Order: sequence, then C-alpha cells, then structure tokens
Amino acid sequence: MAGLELLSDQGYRLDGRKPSELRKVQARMGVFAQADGSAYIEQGNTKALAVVYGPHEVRGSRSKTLHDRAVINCQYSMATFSTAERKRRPHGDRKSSEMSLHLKQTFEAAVLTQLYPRSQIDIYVKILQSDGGNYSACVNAATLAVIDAGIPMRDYVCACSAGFVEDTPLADLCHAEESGGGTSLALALLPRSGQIALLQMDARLHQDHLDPLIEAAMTACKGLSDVLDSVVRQHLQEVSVLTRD
Amino acid sequence: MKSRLLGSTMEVDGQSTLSLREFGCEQNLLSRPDGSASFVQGDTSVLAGVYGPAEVKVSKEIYDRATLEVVIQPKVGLAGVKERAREQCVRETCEAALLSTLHPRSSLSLVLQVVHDDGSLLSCSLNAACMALMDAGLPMGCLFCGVTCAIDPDGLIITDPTAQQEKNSRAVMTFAIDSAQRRVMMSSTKGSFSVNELQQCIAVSQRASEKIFQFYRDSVRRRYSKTL
Amino acid sequence: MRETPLSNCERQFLLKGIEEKKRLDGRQTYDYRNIKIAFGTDYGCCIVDLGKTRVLAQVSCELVAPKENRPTEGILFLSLELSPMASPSFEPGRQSELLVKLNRLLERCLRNSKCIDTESLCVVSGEKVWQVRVDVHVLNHDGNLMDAASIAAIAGLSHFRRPDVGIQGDQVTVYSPEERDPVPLSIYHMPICVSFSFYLQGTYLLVDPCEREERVMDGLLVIAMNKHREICSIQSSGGIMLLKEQVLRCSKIASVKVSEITDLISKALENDRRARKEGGRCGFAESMPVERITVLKSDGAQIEMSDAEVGSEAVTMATESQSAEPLSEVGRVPSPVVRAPGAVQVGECLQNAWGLGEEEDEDDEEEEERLEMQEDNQRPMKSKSEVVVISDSEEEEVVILHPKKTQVKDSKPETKPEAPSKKKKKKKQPLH
Amino acid sequence: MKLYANHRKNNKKKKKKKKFTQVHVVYQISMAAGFKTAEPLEYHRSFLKENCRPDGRELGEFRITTLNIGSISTAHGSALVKIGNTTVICGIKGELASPPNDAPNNGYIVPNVDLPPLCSSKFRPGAPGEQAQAASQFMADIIESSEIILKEDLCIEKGKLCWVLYCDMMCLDYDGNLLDACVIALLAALKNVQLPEVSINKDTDLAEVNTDKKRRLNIAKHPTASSFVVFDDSIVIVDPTAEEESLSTAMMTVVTDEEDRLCMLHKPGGTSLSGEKLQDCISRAVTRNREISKLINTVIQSVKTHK
Repeated sequence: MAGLELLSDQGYRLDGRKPSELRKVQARMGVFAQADGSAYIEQGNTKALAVVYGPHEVRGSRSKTLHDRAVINCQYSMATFSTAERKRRPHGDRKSSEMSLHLKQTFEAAVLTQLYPRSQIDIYVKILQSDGGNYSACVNAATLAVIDAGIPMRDYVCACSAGFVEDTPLADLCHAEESGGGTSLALALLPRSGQIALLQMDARLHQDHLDPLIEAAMTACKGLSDVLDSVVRQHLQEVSVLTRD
Repeated sequence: MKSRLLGSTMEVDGQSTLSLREFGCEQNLLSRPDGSASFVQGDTSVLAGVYGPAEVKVSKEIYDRATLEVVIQPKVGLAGVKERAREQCVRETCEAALLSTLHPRSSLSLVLQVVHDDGSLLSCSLNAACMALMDAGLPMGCLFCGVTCAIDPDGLIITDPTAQQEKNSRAVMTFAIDSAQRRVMMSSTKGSFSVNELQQCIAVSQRASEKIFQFYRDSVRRRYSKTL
Repeated sequence: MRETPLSNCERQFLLKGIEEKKRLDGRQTYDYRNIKIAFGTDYGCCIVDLGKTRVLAQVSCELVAPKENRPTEGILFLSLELSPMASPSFEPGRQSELLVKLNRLLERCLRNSKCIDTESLCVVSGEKVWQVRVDVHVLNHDGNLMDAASIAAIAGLSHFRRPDVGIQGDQVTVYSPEERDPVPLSIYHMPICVSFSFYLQGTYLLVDPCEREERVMDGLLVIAMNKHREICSIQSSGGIMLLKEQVLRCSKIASVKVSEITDLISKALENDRRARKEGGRCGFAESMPVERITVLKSDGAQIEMSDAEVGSEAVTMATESQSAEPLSEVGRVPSPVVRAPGAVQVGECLQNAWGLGEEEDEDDEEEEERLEMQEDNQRPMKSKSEVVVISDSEEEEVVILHPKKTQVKDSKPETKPEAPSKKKKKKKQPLH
Repeated sequence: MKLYANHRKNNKKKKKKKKFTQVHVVYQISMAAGFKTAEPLEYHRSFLKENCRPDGRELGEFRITTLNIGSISTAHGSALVKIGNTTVICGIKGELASPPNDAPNNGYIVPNVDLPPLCSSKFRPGAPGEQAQAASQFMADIIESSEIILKEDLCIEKGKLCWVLYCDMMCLDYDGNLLDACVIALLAALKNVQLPEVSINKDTDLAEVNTDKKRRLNIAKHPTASSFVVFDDSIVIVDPTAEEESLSTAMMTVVTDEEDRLCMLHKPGGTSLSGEKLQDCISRAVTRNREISKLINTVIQSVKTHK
C-alpha cells in the first residue's frame, strides 16, 4: 500500500532516484585543527560531523583498560535542531545509547585495536541535519575521521541503508522512505573482504527476500566506498601539496 | 477460583480453629545465586536469591560484621517507597537472625522477587528469605517465619488472609517470630485495633509459627534425606 | 560485586570443545535447551525457563492519554529489568550496556514489528487509550537472555486479558472481571528471537549459547522471526565479521526453531486455557515440581488455639496489674508548661542543648524584668507569629557559665515569653 | 562545655528528686570522654545497670518535649517539635486538585519526611535515603491506619475538586526518635491548619476561593507515637537518643490514639521481644498519649487566649 507512493509505475522513487541509486555524497576530511582526526559528510540532506581523539591513555575509570587492545569510546548525539520537531535530549536516551553502542561495535571490528594496548580512542559523532540513514552517515563520517587521525584500519567501513518495496530493494533510504514503516536495513561493510561488521534490520520481511535486500545494500556500500576512497585520495593530494615546499 | 482458599476464622472469644493456606517451598531452584528459594502460600508466591559472603564495596564495609543488603523487586514497575519500607523490615529481621559477625568485611545480598501477590505478601517474603538463607548455608542464630493476621469488621481473626480478605478487614498485622523463643522479631501493622486483639494475634501467630517451623524442618529433612 | 573472570584454560577448553563440535552440556550445535513455559494465576503472567535461564514477564495495562502524533493508537511499553538476583554483576538501577541492548532489541522485536493491534486499544480518540506495559524480569542468567525474554514477553501478551470498557456519552466505565469477562489482546503474529553466537572469527556458530559460551564468543547475531517465515528484526553485535552466506544460513535455522517454539507456546496457552475452563488449579503453585527432593508442599494447616487463648489474656491481665514495671507509669501524667503562647513544653528531665529551657536557672528578678520588657515587643508580633526574638540573649550565656547564679532557685516560672529564636541558636553554638 | 553544664544541672536536680549519685557525676566528668569514645556500648551498659541513662533519665522517661505551633505563616498549618535535641518542623500546604478516579469523594494527604544533611552527619545530600523513605511510608501508614482525618472531609465537590494536603516534615536536628517527633509535629500542624473556603461557581464551573472565611480541619483521631529501643536483647528504654539508637539491637514504635487503641506496632526486625515486654511498652505509650494530648491542647489554648 505504502509502496504505491514510494515507487512510481515508471520505477522512480519519491526524489526521482532509481531504486539502486545513492544520494549525492559530499565529504571533507580534516575540518578541525585541534582534533586528531575529523570529517564532515553530506549524504543527500543528512549531514554528519565526526571527530576522533586518540589513541591516548585511558580516561575515566581505569578499570576499563584492556591489556591487549585499545578501548573504543563512541558517543552519538543529534543536534536539537536536526529534526522537524525539536529534540529534547540530544543524547542519553535509549535510541542514542543504542546507536553509540552500534558505532562502537562497528569500529571495534574495523580498527586494528590490538596495535594500541592499554589506550583509548574516542569517536564523537553529531548529526546536524537528519534525513534518513543516520547510522550510515555516522559510520562513513567516522571512517574518514579515523583515517584522518592516522589510525590503521582493516579496510574502509562503509555503511548504507536499504529498504524493500514491491519486491524491489531500494538503496540509501531518505527520511520519508524510512518512516513509512516498511522494512529498513542498515549494514556496515568492509568492502574488500565483503565482511559485514554490523547488520540491523527492522520490520517484517519474508525470509526469501533477505538475500536480494542484503545484496542491494552491499552493492550500495561498495559504491560508497569508491566515493570515500576518492575523498581520501583528494585530501591526501591537497595535504601533500601543502607540505611539499 | 479463589474460593478454595482455606483461611477460616476465629471469634475473639470463640474456640474455633484457624488455618493457614496450603504452602510449599522449593529450594535451590536458581543456578546463579548461592542460595535460592521460592515460597508459596496459597496463590501468593515470592522468589528469593542470596549472594554471599562476597567482596564488599569499600564504602559499605563494616569492620566487625557482614553488610546485608535487601532488594525487593515488585512485579510491575519500579521499586518505590513501599518496597523500601518492606526491605527495611526484612533486612533488620535477617540481620537479627544471621550471625553476621562470622563474616566481617564481606557482603551478603538478598533479592526478593514478588511473583504473585494474593495477600500476606510480607510474611511470604520473610519465609522465602529464611529458606533462601538456609539454602545458602549462612550461619544463623535462629530461624524466623512470618505470619499475617487480619481482623475482619466483626472482630474475627483470620490467619494468612488473601488479598480480598485483607482489603475487607479492619486491621492487618504481620509478625516475624523467631524459632528459639517464639518471640516477636518484627511487627508491621495496618489499621487500628485494641491491645487485647494485638495480644491475641501474637498468640495466634506464635501457634502458627510452630506449623511453619515444622515445615522448615520437614523440608530440610527431605532435602538431605539422601545424604544423611 | 564483580563477575569472576574466566580463566585462560577454561576459555581454551571451551573453544577447543566448540572446534570439536562438543558443547559443555552435551548438546548439538543447533540444539536449544529445554524450554518450559508456565503461566501464573494472573492474566499475562508468565515464567519461561530456558535451561537454567529463567525469566518472568508480567503484562499490565492502564488508561492513559495517547501520544499527540498518534491519537487513535494504544501504547505498548516494554521494560526489561536485570534483577540483581540473576547475576552478582547486575546492580539494581544501573543502565548497563547489556540492559540498553536487550531493551532496544525487545522493543524492535515486538513493537516495531507491530505484533499487537494497537488501534484496537483506543478507547476515546485523542483522550484515552490503553497502555499495555510488559515488565520482563530476568531472574537467573545462564545465557541467551534475549530469546528467553522474547518468548516470555510474547507468551505473556498472548495470555493477557484487559478489562472491558463501556462508553456512555463521555463517561468511560472500566468493568471489573466479575462484571464482564476481560478481553484478550489481538495478536497479529508472534515474533521470537533466535540467537547465534560466533567463535574463532566466525568459523563456528552455536544456537542458544549458555552463559559460559557467551563469555568466550566473538559476537552474536539475533534474528527475530515469526512462524510465517517473516523476519521481524536482525541485529548483529560484538566485533564479528559476518559473510552474507552466514546470515542467510542463520535465517534458515531460525525459521525452523521459531516454528518449534511457536508450537510450544500455543500448546502451553491451550493447556492453561483448558485448566481455567475446567475450573482446575492453575498458577505457579501447581507447576512446582513436587517430585524433586528440594521441594516440599504442605496442605493448609489448622492452628489449635484453645489453650493459647488463655495465655494471651493472661499476658494482658498480668501486665496491667503490674504497676511496678519501670516503663509503665500509668496514671501520672505530667502537666505541660506554657513557655510562650504557642510554645509549650512537657517533661522534666535534662534540658536540650539548644538552650530553650536554660532560663530556669536565672534569677527571678531578672525574669520579671524581662517579662515586662517583652510585653511591649510582643503585642505587635503576636498576630503574625508566635516566635519572639529576644534581644538580650547574651546574658543567658553568662548565666550558664557562672555557677554562682544557678544555686538558689527552686521556683520555676510558669509562664514566660520564650521561644526558639534564630538569634539564640547562633549565639549558643560556641558552647558546643 | 555543654556536657559540663548539663551534668552540673543534673547534679542540682538530684537534690530535688532523682537518685543521681555524686559518684556518677564525678565518674562521668573525669573519665566520661575517653571511656565513652572507646567503649560506647560498655559505657551505656554501666548506666543501664543502675537503671538510669547517661543523660540522667530513667529508662521509661522521655526527654523534654517542646511544641510550638503556627510559626510558619506561609503554610496553612505548621508546628515545630523538639524532643530533647531532636527537632522536627512540619508545614502543611493545601492545594486544589481533582479527586482520585477510584474514590471520587476523597481528598489526598501526602506526607513526606525529609532528612537533610544539615540535621546530622549521617545523612548525605541527594535523593532521600532508606531511613527517610521508610519514615515517609510510616507516616503514610499512620494517616491511613488511624484515620486521623476522614478523607471525605477534604472533598469539596464530588468527582471534581478536593484538597491535597502536602504534609512536609523536615528534621532540623537529628538526635534519635525521629518518628515520635514527626507524629507530634504532624498532629499539631493538622490541628493548626486553616484552609480558605472554596466553592464551585455553578455558572462558570470554576472554583472560587474565599480567603476571608477560614475553616479548621476536623481531626477525628489523635494518634501519638512512642519509640523504644532494646539494649542487649532485654533492656527496653524509651525515647532513644541518636547514640542509643545506633547501639541498640532493636527498635520499636507504638502508635496509640486517645481511645487507647493501637494504630501501629512497628518493629522493623531486630532482636525479639516477648508479649509481656510488648505490653509494657504499650502501657507506656498510652500514658505518653495523655501527655501529648495535654501538651497539644495547652498549646492551642495558649494561642487562643492570647488572641
């Protein structure tokens, strides 16, 4: 029922995209000078900012220290003006703490933490404007920020959302598509090995449709990784131009 | 459904008999706690778990005895002021019975989960707590049991009342009786009553406690029948 | 209390076992532990045993105002508690990571998949709707809390019956169970979570991990499904690398497990319904395993009171006649002393350190002087407050410190304009 | 210094009535401080052996109880009670609300006991501790059990408007026996309450408050509490100080009303007591009720005569 609105007869989506088409991605690295790493990303109308500090010695309670790898500390928050209604609590509610937890898991899988025993890496992510795919924007921004900080990773971590309407998988959902109550899947991928660092899905979907949906999300992630890669390369070029005398 | 409950009545000056609802207990039913017990009185049911003696937080350490913490979890919602008051009653009763000086600088924690409340909840909690402490093998100076008495508008005493009987009654009293001298360890009352009624309820509770202590003994005997 | 850490050899033993396809409790890789579902005498109360893991769910409901953006929908509220009974490492009232994770998973599994018809819970649009609240208490933690919690929650919801309501005009009446039979919730489907744990970089996986197995795992994948083979939620956690094929394989296993568990729940519900219909006994008291050696049941006991009664009377009689008891000073009621209008005192033993009684020790002459002085001060103030501020309270200190003044004095002033004054409290402090 | 002053006074009193011997006083002054700190329990025992207490009281004797009413003009009713050093102030504020759904012709009484950090070093700032919560629940139970006020009296218009009485009891100085002081403070403050008359305007359906016309509450029962502590499983003493409370093995509070009926026998655990001992305590509580009733009546009378 909702599918009729989300996908036209010609096979175009609300914002005129094709089902497998991503939104426009724009990203910049090294936006802040004082942080160890920082990045800003725009995926369509979703805008996210990520800052990385570390690796540094463990702060707060010493009992968190791990003797064989680094502790990753993530905090996700949404600006009070990021949504249509003003958000009362920018962070600390159940959903935000769950999101922080997911980010933490994703990066624990991707960052080579065993290189920094007894230390801590902080990743702070803020959503400035929200239009669907918050998790994926956060992961992508954080990946760039971690690279900017010079922390080694197994691979890029790219995340993308996907939905399923009228037997057609849709990549990179916007807010209208997400809030329709249909299926939505978030997936974080290490593109080169094809390994899934995080998988999360909501709402009902028949088991047989799971395969095409994951496939669509993975393709989208691979597409994103190309974009991120070009951003990194461009950034490196700019930096090396500056440092070369 | 609830008509099968057996709480019969006694007139204040009469000679009739009183009764307890059927009761039962299962010990050692949870794998994680050091001691656990579930006590059932009619439909009222409480589950108790005990941890300890174990490491204690420095801020709660007592140099000459163990620190006992009691938590009562209601079935719906979060614990409130009512649970706090009950926790205090159970904790101080257990503290008096336990020989906590044998475990200085350590922590004991008792958690009670209300599984079903159909009257006499506090007495059921006390009984579950005592059985769980026994199951944990903690040294105690004496055992204790809880008995609830209600006085209905006609002045009749009802032992082990159901929730409905408690609601209709004029006063409800819960006593904890110790096994050594059958004296009153704890008392918690609701409603107003005369001194005579109080003394009668205490006497009734002391009598009822004999049945419960006998039950404690029987269940322990049964439990260790294979090992003894 | 902190969790006892797992020793290295224990860890290696477990992992080695998993490599050899052997589990601690002798199960196969894809086996569930025994599941036992018991219902209480209350509607919506359910205890689920999954091996040694035990979870209690209670469903309740109340009338509330609906959310502004959904005026015609009832509310489903889920709350999972990690009771300190379940494990020594659970502290009451702490928002641990595990708690957040379980709560969100449960929310997504039940609420986001719309397992109950929330629109049928509307009573008056925009004013009153039912809020169905599910409280899940973890009583014993032996691994795989999520599966146990989801089974308990959905079984509780299916078992629950809410009171019937009637609407006359704008008057909403809630009928008690005696007046009208309570109505069950309308359940669309029953989502059930199945957990898979991964070991050694995802090479091995186990269904329904126990607590020990959870402690050595790399990560966990939870799939919530219903028996129509619809996936309601997927969540991976822990730092594991999954491959797409693994996810698909897990979803196939999950669909088999879910249909088994659904059948079990339906059977349990059917049994309970039958027991209630026949008027037989139900509830936890009946599900007690009487055959076990740790269990004892006793039928209601009679209490013989024929002789004890005399005893209790004797107690009251005996003590009432004993007048020599140190505590009972019946009959002698001291009369209170009026210290100021609105301030009265009773008792004749020691004074308190606040100084309120100390004026007794002063000279009578001084007393009279003061009385006169204060009569003027007092009149305007009386209407507002009974507290009088005494201006010359320095003298009192002197009085106390000099023993001479306090010697000859027997008569107590009966009335005296005196009351606790702030000024005095301050002055007295150096004495302490 | 304070100690000295008190003891000297006791000494003087002894001449009048008590069996406080010279030996005791000398003993107390010279060795008291050291002995008391090192062996507080032994120190108390040595007094109890002689049937008296370190502060000169007999076992069944209360400290001086002082009552002052109406000292807070911003509250609808207030009272300040001191039992020895223990000081509790109770302020009652009435607010208008709609009655509870399940009892449309009732009002509410909401008691709250506050133990702020200023009253004793025992209490920490922040959320109320167990003792404060237990005390609040105790007060709520007394109000419920004794029916001190009929809740129907607080209803103004059935199902529409009723009074909520917020009874806030705050301890200003904690030296044991909190509950007795709270009960006296609550009762005296309730007797002091003057609520403005409220009526519902039939036309506008709005509440109208007439501040000129005041009415007093109808106090149905006069409960008072007497607290006891048990020393060494056998010695029962009344009105304990904070130190006696901390050294005791059990505490008990008996609440009686003017008809000598019990409203509450609250003994939260501790060592056990026989029926006979309980009976002694109840008898003492009954006498105490007389004292306090007289006290409250006198204080109200004294205010009236001075008006």
